[in-house]
Amino acid sequence: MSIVVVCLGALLIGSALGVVLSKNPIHSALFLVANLVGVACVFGALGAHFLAMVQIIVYAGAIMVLVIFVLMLLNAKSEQRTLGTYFQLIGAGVASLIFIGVVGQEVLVQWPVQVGPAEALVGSVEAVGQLLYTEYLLPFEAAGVLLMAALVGAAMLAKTNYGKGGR
Amino acid sequence: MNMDYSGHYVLLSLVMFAIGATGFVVRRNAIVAFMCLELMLNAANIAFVALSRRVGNLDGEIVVFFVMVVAAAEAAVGLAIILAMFRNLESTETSEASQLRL
Amino acid sequence: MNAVIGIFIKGFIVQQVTLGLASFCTWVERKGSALIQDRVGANRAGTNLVVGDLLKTNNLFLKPFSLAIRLLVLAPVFAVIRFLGSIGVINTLLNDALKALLKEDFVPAGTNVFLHALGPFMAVFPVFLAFAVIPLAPDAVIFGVPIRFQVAEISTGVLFLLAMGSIAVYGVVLAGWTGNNKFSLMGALRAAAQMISYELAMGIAFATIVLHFSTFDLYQIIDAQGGSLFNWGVWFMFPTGFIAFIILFIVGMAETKRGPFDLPESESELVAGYFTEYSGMKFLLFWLGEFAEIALFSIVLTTFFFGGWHVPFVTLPEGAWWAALIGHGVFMGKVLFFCVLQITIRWTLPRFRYDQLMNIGWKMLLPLSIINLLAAAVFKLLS
Amino acid sequence: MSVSTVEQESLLGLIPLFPLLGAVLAFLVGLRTRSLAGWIATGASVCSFVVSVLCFQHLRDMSSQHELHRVAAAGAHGAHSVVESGYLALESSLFQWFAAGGFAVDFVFRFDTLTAVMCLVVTGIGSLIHLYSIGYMAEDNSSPRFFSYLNLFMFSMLLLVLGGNLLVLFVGWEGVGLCSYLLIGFWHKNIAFAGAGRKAFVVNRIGDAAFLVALFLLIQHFGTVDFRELESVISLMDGGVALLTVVALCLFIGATGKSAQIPLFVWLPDAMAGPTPVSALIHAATMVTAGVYLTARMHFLFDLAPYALCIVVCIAVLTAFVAATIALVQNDIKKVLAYSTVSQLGFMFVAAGSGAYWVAVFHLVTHAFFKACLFLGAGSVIHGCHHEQDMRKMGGLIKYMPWTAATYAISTLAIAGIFPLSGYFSKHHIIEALSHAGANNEYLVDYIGVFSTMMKLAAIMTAFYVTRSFAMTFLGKYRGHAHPHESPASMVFPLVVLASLAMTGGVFNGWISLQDWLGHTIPVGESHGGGESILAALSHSWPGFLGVGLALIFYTSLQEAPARISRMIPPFTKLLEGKYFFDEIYRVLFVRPLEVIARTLWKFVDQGVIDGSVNGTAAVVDVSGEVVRNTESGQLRFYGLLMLVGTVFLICFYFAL
Repeated sequence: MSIVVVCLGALLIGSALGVVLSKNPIHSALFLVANLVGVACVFGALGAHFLAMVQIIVYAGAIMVLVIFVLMLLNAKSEQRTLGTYFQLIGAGVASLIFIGVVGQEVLVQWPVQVGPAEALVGSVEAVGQLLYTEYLLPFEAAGVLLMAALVGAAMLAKTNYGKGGR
Repeated sequence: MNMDYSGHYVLLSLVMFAIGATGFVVRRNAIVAFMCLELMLNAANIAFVALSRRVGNLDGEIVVFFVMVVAAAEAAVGLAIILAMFRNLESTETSEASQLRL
Repeated sequence: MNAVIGIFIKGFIVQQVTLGLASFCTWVERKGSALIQDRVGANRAGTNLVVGDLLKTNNLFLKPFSLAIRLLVLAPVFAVIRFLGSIGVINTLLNDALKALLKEDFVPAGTNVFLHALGPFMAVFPVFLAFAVIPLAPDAVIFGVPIRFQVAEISTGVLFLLAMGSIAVYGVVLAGWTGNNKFSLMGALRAAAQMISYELAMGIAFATIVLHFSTFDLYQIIDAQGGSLFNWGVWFMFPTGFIAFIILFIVGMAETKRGPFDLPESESELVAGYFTEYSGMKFLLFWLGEFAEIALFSIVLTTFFFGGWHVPFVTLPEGAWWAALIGHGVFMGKVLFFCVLQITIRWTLPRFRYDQLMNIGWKMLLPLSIINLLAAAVFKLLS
Repeated sequence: MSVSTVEQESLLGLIPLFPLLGAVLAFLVGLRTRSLAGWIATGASVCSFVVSVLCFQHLRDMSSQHELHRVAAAGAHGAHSVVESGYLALESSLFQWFAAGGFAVDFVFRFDTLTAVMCLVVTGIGSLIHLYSIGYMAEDNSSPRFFSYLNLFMFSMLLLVLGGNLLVLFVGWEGVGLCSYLLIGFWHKNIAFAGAGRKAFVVNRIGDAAFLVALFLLIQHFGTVDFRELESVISLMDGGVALLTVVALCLFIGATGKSAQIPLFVWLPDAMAGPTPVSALIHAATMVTAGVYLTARMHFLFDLAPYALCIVVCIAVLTAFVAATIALVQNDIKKVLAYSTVSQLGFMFVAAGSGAYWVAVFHLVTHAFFKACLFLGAGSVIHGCHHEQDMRKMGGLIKYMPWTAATYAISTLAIAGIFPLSGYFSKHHIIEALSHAGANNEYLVDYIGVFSTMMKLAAIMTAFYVTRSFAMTFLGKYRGHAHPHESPASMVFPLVVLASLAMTGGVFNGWISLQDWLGHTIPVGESHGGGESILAALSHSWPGFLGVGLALIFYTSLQEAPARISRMIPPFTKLLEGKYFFDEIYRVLFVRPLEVIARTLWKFVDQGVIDGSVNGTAAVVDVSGEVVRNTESGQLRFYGLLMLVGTVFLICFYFAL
């Protein structure tokens, strides 16, 4: 195992645990930012440079800033008890462990055979763009519509006098 | 240097997904739950990219792209909902919002 | 291994360039503002000894030196020091830094110390990182080794710039939040909103440029602007290139939270905004980050629109070390011009109101940049 | 050689349309101005009559064309060759009603000679009775409702007679049943009257059920309900007499319900609860004759089922006789007429059962005239005596209401069967037809003698009880306490018209040959009308003279005689006064057991099993909902946990496969 994999793994798992275990939501958010940057690094390590950049721009640069913005706006306080009821903790933990065990074993045993040459695949902007604007044009446009809808919906929801007749 | 580590990354994504899922179930704060959701999405994204590498085409990366789009939309709407919820309930705890109305 | 060492060397050089640019901006800020405001400005640090004093005095420190030495060595040195002090360089580079280093590192009560320290780091780190993809000079062969004066030779340089720009918000946000103080928080909120808002126009302006040059690689972008003056980015598909330049220039000033856009740190409302609770070296890091950002934006403008290291109508020979040197000089010259321009504007124009700021971002720059992108696309399609 | 001619005539749809519109308009307009309702309804009815006459004229033209053709054909084939009269009809198919598989039913109207007669009778007498009702119902506050119902009845009745197939006829059949129910119970605030309406409806339903069975049998075996198609299919059929007999009997049971024959006649006397014009129109002139019309319409079927015809005659004779005996002792003027109607309907069925369908229709027409006149006269009397119906409290009214008395007298003579009046012709033909019936029906041969005697007795009794009612009402001294007065002109005018029709109805057997006319539609046999001398005719009307004479003697000069006679034979009197205890027998035999069964079903099956299972289902859902609702806590985290566990389970399941 290369150093990169180990480091990234440690970063990702550590920061993910940090997200879940931090009492303070802001700490969670910052751990998540670290995690997302780590994911971007994984993308980079896998050769998907474009995705890595987009990951940082979209997730770290936009979504998480929004989240932190909201957290600061709401001045969220630390939770008294972070981990809910034991019932839920145990249930979720067991289910997650089973999930990791079952799927992980399957991944190790039935790891798919390499179909194409991995080296030929460079996640260049051109290649991704080519696919996006040809084969995936319709989903791409649909994604645009989705974003538009989300924009309008969010603006509507965030209006101060929401539900009181509007202005 | 040119070793193929995609299998390891898939395992990594599994663990991350499990952590995110557990976090979603366990945490009370809506925003943290939302962040756990993002964790799960990113875990899935890692798996997509790794498998895309492994299988040898770019479709997985395209899916990741769309997942990001959806996540962005989700963030906008979700955070707006959380804001509205906070305005009405003075709280961001998911257990407070159990009435399907504000 | 060589590659790693090379990267480290290159990184070090770039670091020095960055710091140098930031220092220059600091000096311009201090002395230029004095000029604009008809003040003398910083001129105290240094020495007040003249040549006569050197000869006369029985100063404890001067005693060991003979008259000849005093005349031949010390006098010129002191003259230089005296000159530098009179134009404020010493004050800026030495005194300020020393003061910041020696000052008490104050941390407000009830905050997370680590995050408090992380704030200024995050303010500087992305900006410095962004310099990694900037090609500072044309390629050259030195001692038989072909060298590209760029730390990270990645093909998606433009995107990287954008990514680093978007990460830069975190420094501000962390600083504001860990300040544990209403003013800090307000400043951070303002800064975050402002940066996100202007990032949109910036991204689309970037897209216009990428459309122009059909590449994300910064070196290729500069390379494409050689030769005639009219190969410069500002003239590309006139007026789209020019409009993109204007947009990027305004966005740059807003992103650096300076000039008429310094709402997040407006001293009359928020004490000092997000870095109210910082002092000493941490405060200096914000200061440094801000000026590094100015330099970065100047570099970006130069790279995208003003031909980088290209001298109009002059074609430098490829691969010569002196050509690289000259190119770097030209590049830096252009960059310094934009630094001075930005600082001049910052000291000239009054501050916007917050709604005006938002209006400019959302209602002017964003639509304008979108239309510009569309127009550029149409031009591209037609040509 | 039979030539059938069917022409399209779009006017046909108008005939039932006018009363339908009238029903709606009369009610809506009547809400605002009550007095207008009657005139609207009358107008609609008259319009319908006019259109009927136009159609009739059209058919007449066709008929005369046909006659020319026939004469020419006869000439060509020699003087004595018999050329059958061809089928003549106007037709109007409105739309396809429904189609299910290969079975399609059109909503078709057909106006043949039989329908023409029925149409003219219904609309003509209907119009007169509408006119009469304006005066009769003037004081009633809900008269718009009355006229609306009346017009609705006209609509249904016209649907019944115009319908080109059994289904359209059935719609009309049920429609008149409904209107009959509504009108009998018109004064529904009186519980007894409402009960009478319900009784009529329920009894009719028994007949209708049989009708439906016949209908289904026809559809199953012949795949059509159109009269023309049925006729052609059945006439070509070999054997299948059993089936035809069953169908004919079912149809006849339907007819006994509608036309008040034994055993389903019990509703008609009670139906006198309705306003008198209703009794005249529905329960004397038109609706009750629907059964006779149906029998005539389905003649091709009855003809092939002689056993059914035998039963028809038996029932009819019995009904005619029994009803006549009951009528002898009734004191309520309307009840007398009601039983008389039952009896006369029996006469008609005797004719139909004997195969002389045209005679049945002939008697139907004449009966419509004189019985409507009698009922209206009775109504006039009741109206004049301030709603007094008991004849024992009348008498001597001839002084107060001469017009009524005169028309009543004429109708009395007509129904008694005195020669120049219409009743004689039809009744004489019936008795004659019965005597000839044995010739083509082997089952009847042995009973002809008994039946003829009974019919003659019934005829004598008919003359007797009608005259009795006339004498008790109009002759002698006034025994009541009210102040009788003559009715208004709008009521007298229909009386006069109907009386003159009753008087001259016999001409249908003279210069207008109903026999020939109907011959286009139903078999009429050899035409031998008009061959009688006047003396022979007078001698043939001896039962009428006998009955009238006896009644006049008993109820004017020898007033104690009837009472004395009835005291002499007490069981018989009791039997008659108790109306043979039909109602009581039915109550014990049918109503009580049915009530017990219904109560049992209600208590145990409905409340116990059905309600129990429904409530049990609800309870199960309720309880399970209470249990499951605990999972719907609204807690996002719990939902998340469920999703997670479910997903993991699915994944494990998938990989385990």
